[in-house]
Amino acid sequence: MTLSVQHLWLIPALPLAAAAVGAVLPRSGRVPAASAAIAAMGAAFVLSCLALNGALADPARHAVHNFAWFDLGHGAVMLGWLLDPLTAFMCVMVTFVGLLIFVFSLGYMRDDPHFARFFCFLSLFAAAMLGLLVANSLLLLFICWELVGLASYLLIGFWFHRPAAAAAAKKAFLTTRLGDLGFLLGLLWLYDSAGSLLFYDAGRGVLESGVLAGLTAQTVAGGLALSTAIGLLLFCGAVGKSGQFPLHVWLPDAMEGPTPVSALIHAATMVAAGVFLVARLYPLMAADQALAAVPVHALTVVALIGAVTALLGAVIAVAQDDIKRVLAFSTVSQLGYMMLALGVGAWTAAIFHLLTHAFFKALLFLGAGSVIHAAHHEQDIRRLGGLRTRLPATYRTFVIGMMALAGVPFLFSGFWSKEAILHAAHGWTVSPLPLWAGLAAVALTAFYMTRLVAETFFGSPRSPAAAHAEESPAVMRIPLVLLAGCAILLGFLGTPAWPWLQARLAGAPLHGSLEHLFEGGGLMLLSIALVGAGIGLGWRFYGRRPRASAAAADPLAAASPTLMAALAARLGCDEFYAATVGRLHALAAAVADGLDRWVLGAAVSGVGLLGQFGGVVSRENDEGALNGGFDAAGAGLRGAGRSYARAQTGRVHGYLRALAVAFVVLGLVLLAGGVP
Amino acid sequence: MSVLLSLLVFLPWLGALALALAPRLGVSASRRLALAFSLSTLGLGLLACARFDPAAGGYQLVERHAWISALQVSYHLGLDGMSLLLVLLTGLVSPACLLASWRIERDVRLFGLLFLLLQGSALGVFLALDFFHWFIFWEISLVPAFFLIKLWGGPGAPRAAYQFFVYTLGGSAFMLLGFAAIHAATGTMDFVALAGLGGSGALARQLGEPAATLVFLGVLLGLAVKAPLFPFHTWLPATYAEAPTGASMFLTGVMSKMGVYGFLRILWPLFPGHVQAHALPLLWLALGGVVLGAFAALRQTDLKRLVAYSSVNHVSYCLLALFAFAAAVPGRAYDSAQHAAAFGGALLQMFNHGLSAAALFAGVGILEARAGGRRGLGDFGGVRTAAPVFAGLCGVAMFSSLGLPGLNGFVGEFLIFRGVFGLAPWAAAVACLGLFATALFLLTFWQRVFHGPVAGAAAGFRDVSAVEIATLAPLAALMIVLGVWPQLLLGLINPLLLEWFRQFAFAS
Amino acid sequence: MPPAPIFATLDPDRAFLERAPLLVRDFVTGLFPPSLQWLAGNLLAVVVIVLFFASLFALLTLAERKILGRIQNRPGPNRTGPAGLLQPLADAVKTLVKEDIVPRAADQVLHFLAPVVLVSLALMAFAVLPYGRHLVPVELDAAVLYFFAAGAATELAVFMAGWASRNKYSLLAAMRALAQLISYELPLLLSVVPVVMLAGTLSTTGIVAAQAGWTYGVIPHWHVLTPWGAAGFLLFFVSALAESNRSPFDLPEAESELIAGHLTEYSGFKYALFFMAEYFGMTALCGMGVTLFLGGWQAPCAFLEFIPSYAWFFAKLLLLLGVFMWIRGTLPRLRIDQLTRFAWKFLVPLALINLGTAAFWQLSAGWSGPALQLARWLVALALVAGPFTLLGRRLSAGVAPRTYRYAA
Amino acid sequence: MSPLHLCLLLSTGLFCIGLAGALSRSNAILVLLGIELMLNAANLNFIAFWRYGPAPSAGAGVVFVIFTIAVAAAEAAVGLALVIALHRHRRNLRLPEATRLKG
Amino acid sequence: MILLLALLILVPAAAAMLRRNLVHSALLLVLSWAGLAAFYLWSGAEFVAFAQVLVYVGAVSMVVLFAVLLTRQNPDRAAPPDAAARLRAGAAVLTAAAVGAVIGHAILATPLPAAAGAPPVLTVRQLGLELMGRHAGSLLVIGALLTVALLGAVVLAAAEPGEKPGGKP
Repeated sequence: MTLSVQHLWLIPALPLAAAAVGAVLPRSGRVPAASAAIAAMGAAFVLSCLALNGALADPARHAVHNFAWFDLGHGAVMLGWLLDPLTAFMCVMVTFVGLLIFVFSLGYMRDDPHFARFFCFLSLFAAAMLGLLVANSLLLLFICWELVGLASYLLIGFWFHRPAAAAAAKKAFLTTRLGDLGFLLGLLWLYDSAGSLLFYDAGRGVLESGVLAGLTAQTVAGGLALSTAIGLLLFCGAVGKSGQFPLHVWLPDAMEGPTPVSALIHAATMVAAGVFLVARLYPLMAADQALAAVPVHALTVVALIGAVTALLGAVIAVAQDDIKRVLAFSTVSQLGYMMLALGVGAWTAAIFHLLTHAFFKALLFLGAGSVIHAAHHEQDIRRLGGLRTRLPATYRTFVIGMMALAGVPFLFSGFWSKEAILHAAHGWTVSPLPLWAGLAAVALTAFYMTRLVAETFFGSPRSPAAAHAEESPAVMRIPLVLLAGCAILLGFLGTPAWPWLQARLAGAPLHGSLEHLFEGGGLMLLSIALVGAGIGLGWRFYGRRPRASAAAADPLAAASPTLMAALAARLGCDEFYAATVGRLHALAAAVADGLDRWVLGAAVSGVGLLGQFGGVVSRENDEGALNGGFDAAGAGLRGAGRSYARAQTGRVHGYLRALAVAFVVLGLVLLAGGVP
Repeated sequence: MSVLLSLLVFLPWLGALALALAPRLGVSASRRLALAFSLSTLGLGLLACARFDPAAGGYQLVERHAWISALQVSYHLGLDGMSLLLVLLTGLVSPACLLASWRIERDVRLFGLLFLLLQGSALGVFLALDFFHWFIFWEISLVPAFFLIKLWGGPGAPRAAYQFFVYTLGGSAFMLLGFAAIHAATGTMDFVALAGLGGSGALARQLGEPAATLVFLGVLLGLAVKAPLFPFHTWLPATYAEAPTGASMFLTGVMSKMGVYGFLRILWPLFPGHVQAHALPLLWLALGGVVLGAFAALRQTDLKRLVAYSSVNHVSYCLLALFAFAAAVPGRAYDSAQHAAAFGGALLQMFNHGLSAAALFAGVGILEARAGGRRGLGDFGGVRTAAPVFAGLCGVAMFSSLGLPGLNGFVGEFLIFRGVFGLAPWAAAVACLGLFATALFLLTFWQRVFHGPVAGAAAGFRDVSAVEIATLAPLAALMIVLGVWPQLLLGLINPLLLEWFRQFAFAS
Repeated sequence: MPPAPIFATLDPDRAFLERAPLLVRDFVTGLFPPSLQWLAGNLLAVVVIVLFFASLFALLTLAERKILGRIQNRPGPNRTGPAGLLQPLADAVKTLVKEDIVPRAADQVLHFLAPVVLVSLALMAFAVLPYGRHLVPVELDAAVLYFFAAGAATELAVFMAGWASRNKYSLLAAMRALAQLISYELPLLLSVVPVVMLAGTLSTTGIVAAQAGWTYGVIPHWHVLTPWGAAGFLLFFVSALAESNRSPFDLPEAESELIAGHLTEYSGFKYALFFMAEYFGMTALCGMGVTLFLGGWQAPCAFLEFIPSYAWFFAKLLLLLGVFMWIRGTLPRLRIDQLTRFAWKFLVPLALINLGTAAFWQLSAGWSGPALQLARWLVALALVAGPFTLLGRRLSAGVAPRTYRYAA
Repeated sequence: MSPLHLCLLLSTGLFCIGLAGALSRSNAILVLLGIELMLNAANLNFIAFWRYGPAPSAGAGVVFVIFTIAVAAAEAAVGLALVIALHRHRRNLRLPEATRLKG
Repeated sequence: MILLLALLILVPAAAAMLRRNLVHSALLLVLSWAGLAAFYLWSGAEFVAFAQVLVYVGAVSMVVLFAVLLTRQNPDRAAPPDAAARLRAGAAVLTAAAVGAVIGHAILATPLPAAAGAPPVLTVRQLGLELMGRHAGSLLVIGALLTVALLGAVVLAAAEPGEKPGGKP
């Protein structure tokens, strides 16, 4: 039984419907909202499995269903669905992990008054994420990309009454949006150059050779191939979304959201969307590989960014005290791994790691959630401790997750996926940096995860909250167990001996044999040694002599306070951004506002003043030059009038007499003058 | 010959007359009467929509009667896709404005009267096809707007109203002069006839240089002030901020469209050559509006001013598309998908901005009313806790304004960017800055007002009343519908775009 | 002064009687040297007029008493002479021999001058009346004006009489009399103006000439037989009644009002002079009325022309005087407020309206054909009759019983 | 000494009498009457010139006199009304004491 | 004849100006006006003469007399002429004499047509035509003036509301 591509839209539509249901339900509609969300997710999981089933029938095929969104009278804007193994695997992962996290949330969010809204948002996220996965159009992908951003924003800010949560939500949205601007520009450029945004469209899609050839043939400024430029711009989006350096700053802050959210969005799925994007666009990104004369290949940048991020995240994670932040930086680091893998050309390894990481990181986050839930929302590992006995189930699953993440050999999925990446990095000829960064990150990951486990679960409780912690309910434990199982088992889908997953993803035939199991054994040994060293060091510093009280100094900090302080401050990235980008924006705002207020406003006022001045000049002219004469005459007249007024006695006789006398005088003058 | 368009224009005026003739009408009855007449535009607009044949192109439902034969002025009304779009927008926004003004208690009858006058004159502007009465409508619209601002506005309203009035009137004066020159040269003021002349270049020839350029600049100035085009927007923040909510909504939702409409209906068809020749500086100005408008908004602490600047920013997108169209690299065919996207996006953006800005102003108005006149960014906090439904409706408007995909704002902006990128890539790149700043200030607004602990005026904040839901919900619903199904509007304007390309073919 | 025509060119065809007065005049003036003939002619006229009207006055007093007596169902004077015919003579003797009492405080000169001025001015009015064909003592171009100027001057005499008597009742009565005279002079003059307007002349002979001719030989063209003329005549007649202090407008000298008014302090011959002046004025006004409205000396029918023109004049004059007396015997006296109200609120507006009617009459003079003539008549009639009835109704509504302040 | 001279002298005499009266008498009525006399003197002049002047038949002199008489009548009416008003306010008619416009 | 008329005019006028009794003055003036009318008549201006009588003798004199009586003061209270009055009288006579001298000198010094021609003939008809023709406008103005004067006089003389009518205390 399979799901045809025409009906692929059902996968995102089901959670969307659940979200709509949740949106219109009143606050009291907890049960219907949650059941709708879980039912939709379960149905979507089933459909995803069916789709996977269909996709695996012919892994090399990109089944598409395209349709016009709207028509401009001049060509329509097309959208479409795409079904290939990448989509299908991702869908299965998202729906499965999502389903488990939904179930976990039932317990975790039980006491929250906005329970219904939570499931509404989660469903919305799931819908957007699944839409992103099934999109056969970069535009649709972008739309869903933004919608997952919205969902992320809403969920990070779920406890919006907490200023930190509100700020973190805003930061997340804006930071990712910064990357999205690059995405948008790249999208526009691609649209403009290719005339379409469909990935696969019977030869006209942007990921198909015909169009790619055209894109690589053009060069833009700096000698870059057009495809490189577009690819890098699109990669900006991935950088933002996947928390890659330098836009990784939002991800740790995003931990302000509820822990299931962190697990689903900021560990398992959404942050992996960047990786998925690059994987999806891999033909485009890799199109310039054949070109020798270009200054830089797109994938090189991807690999370097990934390497830097992997290392950076691991380093910073060492000094974090918040259980979720440690995991968040670990996520950053692991996403860097994936990018690194993509960059070095092992996109199947990247997806392999993406899938395994999704499970074990979700496990870890849910475990952390369980801890937090049990410890009355105490997240500081310095104030936890001794939970091993109080939370046995959580402890066991958490340790499995930790081992998978740390890459404990052979049994845990993280080992295999990580090994695949390191193997690919080793084979990369452009630069050794990814390999070294990867290896360093391996050791650091093992170290900080050991630290985390030791601080949280060993020793004795260092706060009342930790002392009174109780094991979470079954609804939370079962997902943990299931995820733990997956965290172990999933690794065997992609061992070098039987790289079924990679083959299915690449659509290539499966060449499995046990000889391949220890291919590049030296590197594997080195990596195993590094893991062991990391765990050992971690145990030495934190496990052997557990911290006595919350206030006790960190052993590493005691050894190197400056370094640890810098790391704890995340190497000052936020401060740096605040001082540069933030300041720049404030400056731009001030300039714009000032321009408006003082320059343009002044210009307008100036025109007004000019008018007034003209009026004044005209008036002064009137008063001074014209009226002056009149005024003087008027003053004279007034004076004359005043003196004349003295003659105005009001006596009629006087007037009459004056008249007569004047007449006589006039007559005499006339007579004397001889006027006839 | 149908009288539908005349009815459209004059029914609101009839309503105003009815209100004027009923001095004893009570407050509630006045409101209802005004709303009923205001809704007539929506009803008639939908009727016109039904009678409108999108495929036919050209002006439809034309009414033409000889009027002043000495000046060869005729009463000429007509409807094309753009007019229809704006008529529908007016029909949607106007009742919302009246609903948002429901809480006004003082001189309700006069308010309704003035508002209906304003609405009618705006409709007249959108439907008139002869400059003579087009300009009459254009100028008349100032008068009720002036009084609405002055009488019901905030403490700075008189000054703002005067500034608004004088500024726009000053701009229009140049336009009037320009049209006087055009009339002197051609003997007609009919848009259709003039567009024919303009399209063939005969208009510029008949005017001669430099008269043609001067006329072009005069008309441009008149439209630029109204739209507003950066840097002629300085009247706008103060005016929008001081105006009563309903008036702000109408000003930004409909009246700012009058300017853009003028660009498309007058400036482009009449002076294609000049628009092209001056496209680059104009493009820069539009960019200035996009970027500086957004950044200036970032700096505002008065919510209304903030929304006002966002309006500058958004209207500038429309202008950006128009000028990018003109500034396109020569030699490119004038009917490419990019051109279609730019124009289609501009038209869509007009509509979308009308909805979202009106809704934002309505939201701010509700905030202001609840807070007893305070509307500072710092006067609120945690409103979402107190009023989740209100927050949700405002959130839709905000994210629409922000250009979130799935809401209507995105479609217009995407098309504009699509077109602009194809025609002037660097402009699109610069405009992205504005896009980011828009997100920045809107989210800041959202965070400061709606998130965080309940603080300031949010304490005791009532959630939306039924009237307020009636104001906001239709707008929000439309935002979602149009975000998912833009074809609803694009279907009306597509033939128009093709027709314009034919008209502007001369310019290439 | 322009010399009067001495040798009137007489139509030899005329009957002797018609020519007789002129022949007599020519005979008498012929006795004088030519250089003095104009003087003699004028003197003759003066003498004749004075004598004639003095005797007419005597007769009138008698006639009035007789008529009033008859009206009041009593015989009237019937002792002196046959049927009382010598009564006027007896009265004259009585007044002449009666003591002339002059109040000591009176202004002697003015007290004396008042009756003299009055009588002389009253007599002067007779100078311009056309008594018959060619029988006009002084042919003046502005005769009508002269007549009314002389009439207006009589007011002065009334004032003099009242003031010179140094009697407060006299003075008050004089003032009231003056108010009455001035009030009624306005409608009097205004009622004359249409005649002047239509005749196109101020000359009395001209006005009479304008009324010459007959329609079908029996209907004279007198002004009184036109709508405006009838109205004008009515106004003129009523005003004339008031002007001559005749009942019902005889307040100034009524015993029941303010003693005997301005005549209180007069007795004897001076009183007789006042009495005479009153009759002269009455007669002169009647003569003017005849002249203006009743065709003057024109015969009413063409076939009656054989009767001399002066006979017609005097017949009409006597008829009018008879009506005066009849009215005196019939109508009660008006109150002073009714009097003035009647003048200002009824007569003056009507006179003005009548002026308009006359103007219409003059403008429609060119209308020809019976239909148009009929229309002209109807319009003019409506113009006159409408306001007459309306104003009359209003006036009679306004004359409500007076509320007395002191009487019960 | 032509008749015109005589007439004019007569007019002068009348005028001077009027003037002297108007100037000397304190009673407002008499002042008015003096002025009337002066007006009459002017009228006399008009008639004299009309009668003996160079263009006697024009009739302008007479018309003028008629107008003057009308004006004089109006003046008398208004003037005497003023006198009555004055008397009502001041209880006397002595002009030298009536120096104020306000009652 | 003219001297006779001059006598008739001037003597009453002078007497009127000299009399202390206002009524006498008024009546004397009436006489003077009548003399003037006679002069007009003698000059051939019939219409003017009668108008003069009608207006002055008939109307103005009446108004004057009414005014005199309405404003009558107790004759006993009339103060005897004081020094100021005498001074004023002297100045008045002097002024009038000066004016008369100037005018008289001017008249006598002016050569005027000596011969008196036949009196001009001006019938009332001609006068009317003249008035309604060339001077119709002036006639209208005069009419308006008279109307206004009438109203003005009524307004001025009318007792103010609340005031006791008449001037008597």
